[in-house]
Amino acid sequence: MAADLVFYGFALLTVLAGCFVVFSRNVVHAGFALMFTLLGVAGLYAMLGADFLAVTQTVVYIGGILILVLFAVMMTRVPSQNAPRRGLDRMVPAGIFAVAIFALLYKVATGTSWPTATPGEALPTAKLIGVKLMTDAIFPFEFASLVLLVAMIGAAILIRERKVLPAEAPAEEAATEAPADEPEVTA
Amino acid sequence: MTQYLRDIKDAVVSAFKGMGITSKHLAKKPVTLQYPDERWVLPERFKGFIINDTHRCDACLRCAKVCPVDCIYIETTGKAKDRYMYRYAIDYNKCIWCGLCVAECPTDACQHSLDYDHALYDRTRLVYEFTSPAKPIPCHKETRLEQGYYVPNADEERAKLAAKKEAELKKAEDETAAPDPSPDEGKVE
Amino acid sequence: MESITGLLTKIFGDGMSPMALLISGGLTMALIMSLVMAMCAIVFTWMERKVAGFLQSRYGPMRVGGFHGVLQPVADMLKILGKEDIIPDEADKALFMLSPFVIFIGSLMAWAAIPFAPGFIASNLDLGLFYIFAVSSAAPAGILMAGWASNNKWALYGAARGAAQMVSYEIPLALAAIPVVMATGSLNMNAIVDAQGGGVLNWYIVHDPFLFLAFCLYFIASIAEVNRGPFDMPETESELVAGYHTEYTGMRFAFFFLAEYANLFLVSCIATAVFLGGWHPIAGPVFLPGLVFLIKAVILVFLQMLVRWTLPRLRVDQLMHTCWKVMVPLTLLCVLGSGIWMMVSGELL
Amino acid sequence: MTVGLPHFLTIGAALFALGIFAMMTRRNAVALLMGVELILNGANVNFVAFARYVDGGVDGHLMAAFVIVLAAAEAAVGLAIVLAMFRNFGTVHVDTVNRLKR
Amino acid sequence: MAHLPTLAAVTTGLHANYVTVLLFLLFGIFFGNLALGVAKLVRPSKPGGEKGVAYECGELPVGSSWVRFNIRFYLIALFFIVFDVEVIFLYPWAVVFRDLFPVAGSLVFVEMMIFISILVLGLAYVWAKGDLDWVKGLVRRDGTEVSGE
Amino acid sequence: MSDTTVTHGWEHQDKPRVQQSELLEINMGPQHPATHGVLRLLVKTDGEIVQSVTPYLGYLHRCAEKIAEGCDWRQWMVYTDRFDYLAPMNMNFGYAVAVENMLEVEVPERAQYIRVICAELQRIASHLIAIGTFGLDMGAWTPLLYCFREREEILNIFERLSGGRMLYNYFDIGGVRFDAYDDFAEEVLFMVHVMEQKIVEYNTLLTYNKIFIERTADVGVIDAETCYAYGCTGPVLRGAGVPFDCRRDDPYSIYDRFEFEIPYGQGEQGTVGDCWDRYIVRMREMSESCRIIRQAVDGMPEGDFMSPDLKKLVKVPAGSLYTRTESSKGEIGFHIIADGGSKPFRNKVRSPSYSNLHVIEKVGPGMMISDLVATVGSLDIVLGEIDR
Amino acid sequence: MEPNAIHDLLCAKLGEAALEYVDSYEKGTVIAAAKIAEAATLLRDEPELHFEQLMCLSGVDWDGHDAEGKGKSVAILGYTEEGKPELSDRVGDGDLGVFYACYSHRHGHKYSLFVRVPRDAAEVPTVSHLWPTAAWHEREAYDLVGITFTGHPDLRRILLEDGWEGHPLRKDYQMPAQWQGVPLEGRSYAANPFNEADVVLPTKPEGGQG
Amino acid sequence: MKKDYVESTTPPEGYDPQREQMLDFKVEEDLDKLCETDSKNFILTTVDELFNWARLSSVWPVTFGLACCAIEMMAASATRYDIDRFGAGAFRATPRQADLMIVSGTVTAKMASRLKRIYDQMPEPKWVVAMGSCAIGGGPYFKYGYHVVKGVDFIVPVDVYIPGCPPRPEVLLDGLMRLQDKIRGRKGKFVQPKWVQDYASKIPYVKPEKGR
Ligand code: SF4
Ligand code: SF4
Ligand code: SF4
Repeated sequence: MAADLVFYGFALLTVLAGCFVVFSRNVVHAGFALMFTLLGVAGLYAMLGADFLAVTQTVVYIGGILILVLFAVMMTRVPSQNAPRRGLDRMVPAGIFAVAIFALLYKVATGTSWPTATPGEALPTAKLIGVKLMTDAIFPFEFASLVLLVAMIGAAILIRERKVLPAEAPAEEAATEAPADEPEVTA
Repeated sequence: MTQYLRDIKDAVVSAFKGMGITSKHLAKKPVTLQYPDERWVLPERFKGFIINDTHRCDACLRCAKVCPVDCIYIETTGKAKDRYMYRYAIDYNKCIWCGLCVAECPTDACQHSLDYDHALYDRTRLVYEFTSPAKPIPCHKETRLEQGYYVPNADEERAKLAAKKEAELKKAEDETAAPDPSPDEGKVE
Repeated sequence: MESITGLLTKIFGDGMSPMALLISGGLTMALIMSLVMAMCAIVFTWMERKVAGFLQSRYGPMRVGGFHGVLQPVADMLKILGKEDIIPDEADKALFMLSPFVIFIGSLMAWAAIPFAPGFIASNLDLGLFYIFAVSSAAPAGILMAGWASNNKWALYGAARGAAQMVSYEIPLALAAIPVVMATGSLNMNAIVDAQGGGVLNWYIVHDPFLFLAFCLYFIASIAEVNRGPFDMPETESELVAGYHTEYTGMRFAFFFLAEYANLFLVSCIATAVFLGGWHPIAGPVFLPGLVFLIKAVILVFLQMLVRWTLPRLRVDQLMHTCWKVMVPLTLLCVLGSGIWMMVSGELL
Repeated sequence: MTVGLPHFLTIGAALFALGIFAMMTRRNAVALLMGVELILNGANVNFVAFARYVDGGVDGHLMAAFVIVLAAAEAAVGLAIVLAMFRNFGTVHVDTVNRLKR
Repeated sequence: MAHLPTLAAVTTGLHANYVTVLLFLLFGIFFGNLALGVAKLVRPSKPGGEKGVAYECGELPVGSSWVRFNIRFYLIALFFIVFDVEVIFLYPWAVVFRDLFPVAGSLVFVEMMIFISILVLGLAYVWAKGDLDWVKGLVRRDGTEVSGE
Repeated sequence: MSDTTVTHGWEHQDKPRVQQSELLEINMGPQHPATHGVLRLLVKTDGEIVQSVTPYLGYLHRCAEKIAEGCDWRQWMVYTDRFDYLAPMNMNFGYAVAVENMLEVEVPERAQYIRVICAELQRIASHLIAIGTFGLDMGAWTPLLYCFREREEILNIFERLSGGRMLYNYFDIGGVRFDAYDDFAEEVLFMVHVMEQKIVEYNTLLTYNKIFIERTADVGVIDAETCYAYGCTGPVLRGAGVPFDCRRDDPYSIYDRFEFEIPYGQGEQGTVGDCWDRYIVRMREMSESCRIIRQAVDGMPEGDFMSPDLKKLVKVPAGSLYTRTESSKGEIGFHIIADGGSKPFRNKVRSPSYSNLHVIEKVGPGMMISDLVATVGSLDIVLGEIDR
Repeated sequence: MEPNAIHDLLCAKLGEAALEYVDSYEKGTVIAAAKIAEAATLLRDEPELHFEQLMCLSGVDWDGHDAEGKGKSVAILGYTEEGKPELSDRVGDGDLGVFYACYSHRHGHKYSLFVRVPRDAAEVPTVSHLWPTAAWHEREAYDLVGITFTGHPDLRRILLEDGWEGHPLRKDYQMPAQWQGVPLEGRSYAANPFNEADVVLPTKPEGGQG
Repeated sequence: MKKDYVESTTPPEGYDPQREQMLDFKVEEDLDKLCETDSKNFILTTVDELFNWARLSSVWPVTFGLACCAIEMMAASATRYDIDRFGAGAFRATPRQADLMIVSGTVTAKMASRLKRIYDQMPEPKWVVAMGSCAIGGGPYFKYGYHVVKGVDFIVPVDVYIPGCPPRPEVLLDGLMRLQDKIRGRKGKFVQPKWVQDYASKIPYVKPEKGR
């Protein structure tokens, strides 16, 4: 059925781009791959009838977080061209662990007989969410704003440029010696 | 705070004033000259391509000497009365249309034309030959008079020449004309 | 979309399955919208050059295609089609090729929710307005991609500036539309336009003073959002050569070009639909709705051009200053003010 | 088999596993944060899928929305930390930073 | 204005609209490739010389342009994302404002105002701290700092 | 990471703080819209902030000083045209005055008046371009085109006068090449009248536009001390609040007969010596030029336009003299060494833009890129006279 | 202050180094090359002189002139009409010179300094620390005339590219044929397409108005 | 004093149109030589014609000003002459999007390599116009110009030469039309020009009151 095809399309986009995020050695490429993953996820949301979430996903992730990540990548780039391959010593256990988790979750997902109700007509969710937000979820809602406030202030404090004179900057020495073995950078 | 508000006000007001001025121009007729369809009537002194009216030129070489970029090529052959200019070329590759040659030319042979719009495909064409060896230009005043070329104050000169000839004829029958003072041959840069 | 599906049904009879109808209708609509985008680029480049010309007391294109150079943009497009395609040696090739697509598709998708006339909307999304903002927020990513991939310093600067500018101005842009949503109670574009029917006094721009302010702010923010006028930071000719598309040639450049003019029209269309009553004429019954809509939008485009060719450009920090210290507080004020207005005026009851 | 809940859950699981893998192998702090984003998205997919197939309401959506908020906050702060780290240590390589701290 | 029966009724509800969106996406990809394909047919290609060199006003570029960029841009993106999320919550609220007002009175407005004001507090904070000023430390001749206005 | 190749200037400024971001070396130029010609600025930036600027000149070095040694005194006049091709009359004027000073010839009255009118019209034309391109640097296209429109009118007058549209070769040693044409005075007065109208228009359109003020006020502040040290002259010096003008303070030709103000920067919108001040100085100078032109047209006598007691081939007595005049860009000095021959021995041109540009090395660091563009624009450089 | 007074002051302060007073068009003092920086400092810092602006600094090649400045200029080399560089094996002689023109905004007076240095040891102390503007003028003099300014912070060529051969404003400079592959030779289109032999002289008077 | 300007299709009285066209540079011959058309099949020719039309109608120059001539180039793009009428007004700051390089001014040894690089960076098809004596052949700097390249055609292939120092903006427009001819492969149609007299008063300024 056409809907299945669409699902598989999105699923493929999501997972493939996700793999790219994980395996690409170029952080910038990984960042842009993330964009496609998130786009795929947004598509899945839309398929699941969560239109508001799908659009939100696009706005926040593609419009926001992705830009943030890309800027961060651009700001932390260290000019070293020969990024060494990630060692197998780390890849293997991580791979095993990840596969195990996936297997477990897969088992649970397919094995359990969920009390599924046949999904009915997908309805526009904006109003429902709005009502929920203003009534039941009012505290998480206000709390979210607090979280955002704290995050903003915290982040602003964290990255505010401090006036450090070059002579007394301990960071300088570190900065000069560290970049030598930076593994994952844009090539 | 007042400063903040005033800034906003200023920005808006000045933007509107500016837009007022620009939008006024929408209604006006543009000043553009639509060149190939319209062209100026050029002023008297306009410095266009230098042209040489070879009929008037007597190869005195003054223009070539005064030209700051040495772009006038004059070549002559022969001496004295037999001095003929067989080449007068201007290299528009180099000419800067300064008008010094025009100012210098005693016979007004060298002039600014009103011609200015020539774009070319081939730069060699820009060395413009005004003469052809088939029709060399006499340089000596007498020859010019004889052959009917332009000489300043032609009538006077002709009279003078006639008088001189007569005198010569009268004075002596044995020897012929004295050496001519006109410059020697060859191209001058 | 309904008009299209209606047409399709008329042509193919009722025998079409709903799915086939949907897909064919959607594709037709997509085609139409792509053509609209192309037309935007064509019409508005011409218009821009003519407007700029007359503003500067000259003519602008005159000779191509007879009357006042009407075929000028066509020639431009054809020529661009035939230009060599250069990918710089040092560029990040994949991203370099991808980025025009991201920008173009982001722009195209936004057109899906623009109501040109009753029933003439590709996708009557319940979240229409929000959706438009969402898909157009892909543009900064595309710009960043272009700038980064070019491996050109000017492009990088342009991209960084552009991305920062566009994300910043998304906030006032989105906030300025909120009073309208409050007044309508829906994000659906059709519903928003419908709510403004019945004469100029029902348009949201004159709904209350705060909405008028919101419209002005929206207009300014939209200029910034499409990187034009006094806010053309990412492409500042006199500073950054050509900004993020410095290295782009031929067709790839054309996509940026296309998207720029399409976005120009897009924001005007949104403003028309949201503030200026969409297809509703100033007074009287709905008459040639599409035309009314277009006229309004084109007037807005014209205004944007007037602004662009009059004002000097802001500096990047002033741009941010304007956004965060002027636009954002004012738009929040609009939300607040028009909320209170609605409550006090009693129209909510 | 028509697409149903398990399919979505599988995608969620895959995203989650990929995220875990990224977090375990990536040493670049920014990439690490990308891994976190993947994990959060995996969880979100599950939320929404359950909301659709099991609950039928929008609670799951709301939950996912809050997760998105948290993700935004997390990205903001996390990346700020990364930048601060970079300023202090000149690298975003977490192992190097670890070594330098000592 | 009466509408024709919407497509949503014809097909599967909400999804129909998103199918159109998806079609737009696919068509966009198709259209883009088509244009590039056509261009490929007609355009010349003559690589060589210094054609591939990055354009830097005629000079050869010095070093890569992939450098670490100034932190300012990050700050902007940071504020953006926070406010973006705020806007996202404002939208559902704005949608239901009209419906909820008769029920809940101005409470619904007040709730939202609390939400906004908390964030405005954040804005005020960063404003006061000067984080919104693009350039800090532009030193004027007389030694006073100029905030980037 | 900070830079060490800066020769002068900012050693005493605050050293940049710890750089989180890398310095990006950008070549602004030789082909860049902001450099007004083929100037190359090697800019090192940290994000948007400029850390150092190094100008590289010579992309338009046309060997004019060498050529001087190969051609005679009069012929070199055509090369002076090509120094500041936006103000050739002023260049001509400077050279003519310099040679005449050494020849000690009397220039006829009428020629003096024509010269002053031309020089002042040319100053207006040059300032028009200066403010127009400055506006363009700020992103305002339209004023530039208006400026060009008015400039065309001035060029028309020049064309009728000298036959040349842009490079005139009109001044000659000992006078001018042609007499003023019949309705010269009328046309000039009309032009002045138009200009006065237009200045008001430009003020509304550009000068007092808020964005423009924001972009230029407090930007690129060059104070008087720096100006002296770096030899800045002209509107740059006057913009720094020093009312110095060769026309009044070191008068040549007949400038001492005219009444005119010398506008100088007063920091109306910001600090004294910022870009806006330099800009407004030019704007006001145009009005002052209009004033001078009116007086000159009124006082223009009949008579010769060329000194009669000058031979065709000029020979300048041996000696050396530095003569300066006020061009639109500042003090154009001709240092002439003659050895009694018909050719100059050494003509050194001290061009105003050369010194004015130098100051960018000092004021550039610490600016934003846009400000750098604004500052370079406000210096109003012409590469023809920098590189000669 | 009057020029003579300035000269006297310079003599008093510098002693031997102030060589002679120049009183032609330009009033000034010839200074011994080694002492020029001192003289400049004096001009700038002495309160009653206060020459805060250096108007001009030019390098001169006195080729063909003797130490007193007597002599005739020599013809310089250029490109021929065909665009080929003219060649000559003449080597220049005569000194190199530097000229400084100063102006005081405070007092409104001008003064000049002259320096002559031998051609083979053309070294002059820099004054760029006194007047920063001198930095570029000195670079130009170095570039075009080939005078080395000792103590200059950044003595590179300014107008020509690094590595250019020779100093163009020297009288014996030979024009280059190319520079790093860029041809600087001309191409002559001026060659006569006609042959003198082709000239057909008129045999009889031709028509035409007088 | 200020008459309204006069337009007529014939030059005004007392004005010698012969003086306007005195030199014959044989441009047409050169064009014929350049454009020896080979016979193609009809469709290809039509497509070619179409693309050639597009190319000649939209020649975007790169903003490449070198010296004095650049000012005339600007003047040509400014109000009075408005090169945009030909569709060539879209000056691109980057060579990547340009079709035409107007070498307007003196090419020096230092600039030559940069010029070449910028030319290289332009995408095909591309054209070069040499504007002014300097760009054509060294111009006034031929004899002693140790730093001046005597003709830009040493560096890049030139399509059209525009003599003058500086050429009037009209000549640049003429050069552009010659270039269009070259792209088109034949001469464009010629329209008898109008002659515009009293060109100082085309602008509708407010006229000064009597006496002033
Ligand atoms: S100066 Fe006049 S007459 Fe003499 S050669 Fe030249 S054109 Fe002929
Ligand atoms: S106009 Fe000037 S450059 Fe041209 S030929 Fe005459 S003197 Fe020589
Ligand atoms: S041809 Fe003349 S106007 Fe053009 S650049 Fe050369 S000298 Fe200047």
